[in-house]
Amino acid sequence: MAMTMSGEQQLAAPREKVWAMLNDPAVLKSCIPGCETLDVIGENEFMAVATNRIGPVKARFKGKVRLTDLDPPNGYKISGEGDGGVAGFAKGGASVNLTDKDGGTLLSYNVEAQIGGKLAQLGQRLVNGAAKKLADDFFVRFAAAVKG
Amino acid sequence: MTATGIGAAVRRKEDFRFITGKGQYTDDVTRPGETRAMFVRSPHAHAKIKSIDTAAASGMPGVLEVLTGAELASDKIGNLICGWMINSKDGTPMKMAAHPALAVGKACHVGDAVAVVVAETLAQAKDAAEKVKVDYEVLPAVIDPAKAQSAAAIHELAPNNTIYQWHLGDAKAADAAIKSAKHVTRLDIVNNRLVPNAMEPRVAIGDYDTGTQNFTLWNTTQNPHVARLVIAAFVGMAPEHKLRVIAPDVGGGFGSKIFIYPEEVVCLWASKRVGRPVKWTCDRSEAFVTDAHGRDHVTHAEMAFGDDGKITAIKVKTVANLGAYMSTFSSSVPTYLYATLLSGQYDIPAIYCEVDAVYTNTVPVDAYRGAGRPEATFVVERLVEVGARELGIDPADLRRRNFIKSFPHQTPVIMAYDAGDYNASLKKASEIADVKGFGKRKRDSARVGKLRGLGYSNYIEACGIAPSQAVGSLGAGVGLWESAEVRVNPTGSVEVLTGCHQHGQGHETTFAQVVADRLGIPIDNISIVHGDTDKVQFGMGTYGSRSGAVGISAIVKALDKVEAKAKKVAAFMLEAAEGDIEFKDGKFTVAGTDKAAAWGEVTLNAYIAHKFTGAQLEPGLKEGAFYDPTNFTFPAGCHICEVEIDPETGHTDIVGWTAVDDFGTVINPMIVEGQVHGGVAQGVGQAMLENAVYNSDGQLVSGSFMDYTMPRADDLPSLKVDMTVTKCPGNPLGIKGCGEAGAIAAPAAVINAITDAIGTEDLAMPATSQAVWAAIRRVAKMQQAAE
Amino acid sequence: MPVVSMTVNGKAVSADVETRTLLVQYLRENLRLTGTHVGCDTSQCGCCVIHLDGKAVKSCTTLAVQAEGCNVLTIEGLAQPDGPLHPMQEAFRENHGLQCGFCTPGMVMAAVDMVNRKGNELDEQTIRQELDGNLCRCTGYHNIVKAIAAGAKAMKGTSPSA
Amino acid sequence: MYAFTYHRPTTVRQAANLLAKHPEAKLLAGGHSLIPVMKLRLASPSAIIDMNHVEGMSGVEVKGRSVVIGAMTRHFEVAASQTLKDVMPALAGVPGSIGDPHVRHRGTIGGSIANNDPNADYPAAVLGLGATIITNKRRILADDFFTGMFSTALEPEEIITKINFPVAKKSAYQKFKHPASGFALVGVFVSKRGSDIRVAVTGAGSNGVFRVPQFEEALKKRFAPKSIEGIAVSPDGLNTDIHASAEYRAHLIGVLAKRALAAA
Repeated sequence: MAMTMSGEQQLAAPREKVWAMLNDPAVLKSCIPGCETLDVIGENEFMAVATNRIGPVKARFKGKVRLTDLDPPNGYKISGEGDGGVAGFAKGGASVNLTDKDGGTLLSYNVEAQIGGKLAQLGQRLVNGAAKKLADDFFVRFAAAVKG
Repeated sequence: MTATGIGAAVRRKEDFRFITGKGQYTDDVTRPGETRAMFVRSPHAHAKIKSIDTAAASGMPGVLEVLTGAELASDKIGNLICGWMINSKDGTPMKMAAHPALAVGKACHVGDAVAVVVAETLAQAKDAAEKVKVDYEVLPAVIDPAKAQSAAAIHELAPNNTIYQWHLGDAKAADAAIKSAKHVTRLDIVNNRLVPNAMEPRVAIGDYDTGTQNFTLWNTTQNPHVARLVIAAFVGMAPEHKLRVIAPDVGGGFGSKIFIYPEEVVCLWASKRVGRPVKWTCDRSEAFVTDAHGRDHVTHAEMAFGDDGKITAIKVKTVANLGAYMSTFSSSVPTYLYATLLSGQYDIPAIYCEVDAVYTNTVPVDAYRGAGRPEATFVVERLVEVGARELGIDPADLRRRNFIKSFPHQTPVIMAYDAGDYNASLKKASEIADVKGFGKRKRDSARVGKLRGLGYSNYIEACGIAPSQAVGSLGAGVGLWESAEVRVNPTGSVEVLTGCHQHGQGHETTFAQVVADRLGIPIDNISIVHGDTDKVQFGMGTYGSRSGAVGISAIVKALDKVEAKAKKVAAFMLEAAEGDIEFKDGKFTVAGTDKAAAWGEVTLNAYIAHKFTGAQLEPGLKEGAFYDPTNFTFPAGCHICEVEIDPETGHTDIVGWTAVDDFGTVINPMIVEGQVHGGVAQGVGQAMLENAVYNSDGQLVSGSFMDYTMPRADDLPSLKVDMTVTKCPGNPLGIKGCGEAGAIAAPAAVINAITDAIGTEDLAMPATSQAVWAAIRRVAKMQQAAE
Repeated sequence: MPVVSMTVNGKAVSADVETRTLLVQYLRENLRLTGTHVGCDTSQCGCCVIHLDGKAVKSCTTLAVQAEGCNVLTIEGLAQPDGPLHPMQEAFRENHGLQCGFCTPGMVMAAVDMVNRKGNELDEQTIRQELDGNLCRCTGYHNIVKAIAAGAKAMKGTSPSA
Repeated sequence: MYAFTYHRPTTVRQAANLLAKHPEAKLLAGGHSLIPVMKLRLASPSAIIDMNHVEGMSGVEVKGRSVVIGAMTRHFEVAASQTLKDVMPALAGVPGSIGDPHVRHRGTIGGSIANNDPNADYPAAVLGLGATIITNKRRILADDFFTGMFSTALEPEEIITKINFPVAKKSAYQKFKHPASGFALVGVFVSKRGSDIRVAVTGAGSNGVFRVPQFEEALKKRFAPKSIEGIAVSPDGLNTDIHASAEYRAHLIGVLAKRALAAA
């Protein structure tokens, strides 16, 4: 049961600029919640380490982030999978779409997330909310980055 | 009836140690030089294991060994097996996939053991387990049993994930009856998957003696001898005589501790490898993804009715989810323990049942309290109840019209019921539950905005499994007799060795009551010995409500022999003919005289052997017996549940519970009532609270007590428990068995009551507040649409 | 490793323990008081209930170091050594309030605490509600409820600490 | 559990200094959220700062038109406080429904509020009464304090010392229990203090506790169940899990709010 979420952000910047930022590893690093490192390991492929805290729970995920289905400057899919060690694993992806709107750009996204292992087994009460929070965090930070 | 004899509510002898904290459970056992094991488990439901890197873990402090399936294979440790052969309709045998104790090549469910770390301390083992690096390639997971047969095969040998396609009964007769029926009731039923959750998590200690080369396994098991047999003969750990299995106090089983689990095998094996005892204690979160689950059926069922509400046929198609591997007895549960009970308490001329068992990427499913019989009862009792509502006949009346009234009764599905009086239990239960006053109570509830409903469940079960020859012909890999040995000491005290195992049932008391009753000696002079393969010669363990009907029968048989021998001794002592010796109330007398000898005098004489020669009589007083039953036993009864529902929230309160059961002869009514209470609680749990929920990725999302709703004190009412008695003609004391009745009866009673209250049959288990609320809303919407 | 000192069942005990040692581990493994059980890892089941300074707590959710200087009472210390059983223990036996016995020590300790807080006359509803922190899989609670009501009455006049 | 260092301060200042010194430290109050996740190795604090021996952090006091509760006051103490029962029984009732008796013997109000579990009871009372959270550094209004699931306005070295609840003229809490965990599947706290009308909901929102402005607006006319009849709460943004859908939670908010209003 993948968790699905969607949302949108109205950005006061042209589509090309938003697109460029979506492809900028430094911007991505600053937007991925808890991201400690994001190293380029191939074309549109990164190795990332992120630490996330949900209440008393703290999990450090290591894994790959990929950009696929690139359709400049209209959108792409950003996906990642992280091994959280004893906590389990997390996988997720977001389809990002950019459209011109009100002189700026409307960024809309559909997120799918999956978690497994201990977090999935023990955190049922909280995982949907946590996944939503992390997804929202990413795009809120991105909006802030666009704003500058 | 004496104060401690058969029928007396004797307080339990075993309780003193439990209430003072002196019970000895497996985790309380510590072996000198003990090491601790921690398993590395798959977080994926289905994944190829590309590689396992144990180097980092091996170098961690305190680590003695890190083992994987590769070492298991190279040490030629065999696979775990399912011991009950089921053949498909077409005659092909069931497709049993290899089940290594540590996964080889791929992991097939979340929690599948992939490696084990053995270290000096548990904390060190846990620290190191985190360093074992497993490279997985995740494969698509098959989770939904209803879709398993159209998914890619998990195990190559089982195309369409189908283990067997089995059937029982007469399809043509059932179809014909349905075709010509006045009315047919049809239901789609999901029998929800449950996690047994005995309060004591499983524990295993493997202890290899390098001197004698003997293995000892301390284990939380319901059947130590079967564990030894399987681990010796199939897993090949050691010859049977070099393996001792000890099951000390066991904190509940409910079926889940019958099976032979990977961890037991691994602890034994690892102990030999490290040369020290290896202990594994299961965490609760580990138990959720390793202990065999229960139930998990998807069923379509039809019941045909003829004139006057007479049931003419029942036809059932079930898909049974057996999980990722076939557990020890899993194949028998949805077949011979299920379809054979589909006649319920009713005279039904035509029955046909098809069962497809499937693999999925979930924890193995096996017997859980009732095992197949709760599923059967749920099908029958829902069909009868819904049928009555559809036909506009009072549900109790419809049942009465269809009850089997003469015995023995041969059903169309193997079972021959030997004795019962179903109307008696329905009548008594209806009186105790004040069914007559229900209408008024319903109106009173309505006045405060509440809905009220009443539901019956007239269950039958087949217990005391069973004649060995019969189960052998049905595919069982073992006989299901029981053994007993009665050792009488020179001073007259008695030790009874039984192959049954107690894990809450109170055998130390009830078995002693039977002996006290028979020998006329104080109950405190009797010890019941069990749970150690070095002490008891062989036995089949405790499950399926068999300890009374089969285990006690073996003791009675041994007591017969003891009495016969003691009479011989008494004859020599009293200088009388053996045939003139009478034994009553612990005293031997010579008929027609005042010559007498007390029990203790005779037992002493049996051992000092001064009154007879070895040629005349062997000294000593110790007799053994093996008892093989002649039939299953058939406990039955009527449970009535009354609920009150808050329609605004769906919150449902059970406001009344009446159970009237016929267990045949009752040794200790206090203990029997306790068994009913516990069974009902588990049945109510299934009906309203408990659900093992997998998401589509195969993650168990109700994997802790935070999400898997265990029944609490406040979820249950005070229960009214009563009995009727028809003795079982098949065993010496007339015992039928009581351990599973509540769990078998309860789910249908609850759902029948709730659906009665809310006016729709469209309600799946567990009927949580949300589910009941949603069902009420559906009814309201349909009513709105109709207007 | 810090030294932890406390009084357990009336006896002063002291040991070096790792800070991460749970009180239940300390009781079971160091002191070999194995009557206190572990039935879950999410603080739900109540098998591990003991009294810490006279109040029922879950010893699986308490660090041993937190019990420094405290008075701990476990099932093993409820009755006086060689003395009669505590009335609550007796009530559990008399009313068949246990089957497999695994939850029983926690149940009994919770029951005594319940009486300490709520008095000797406990109705069924109160007992059921107050048993929220203790799971039993065997008894269906029916006889536990009866046992606690009877034990509560029988405790009249006994000292509140035990 | 992973290894950690253990500290036992006796003053708030010492505790704050320890927090400053150990950035990966956690404060230990009742421990019933923290210790279970540490046991499961889902948390790995480098240091535990045990607040249970800090002086002067415990107790329930009525001061004028306020009730002041020390952060380390345990749930059972709050529930048992006769003074509180006299002035505001609804607040006294809240901790009585948290966890179970054993949890209530350890759990504290400060710990519960600082943790801000989205299913916890106390946040509903704090927000539903418009309380003020007092820390070693400042006073924070409830409306500013809860910033999302498990997050609060607390800064890294900030420690809650007490909570000041204004006494409401009318108040009540209604809770529908999560069937397994006993947390609030939905909990609704309502209060009226002069023109300040509050309806706070816990358990239902993925961002934690929140207020229901459309109810509050409607209740300004009359603080009674009838006033909110026919006003639906949208399920959008509410939690869905295996126990309750967003739709069911939205429905329960309405039902519980009415019941709370009837009880207030």
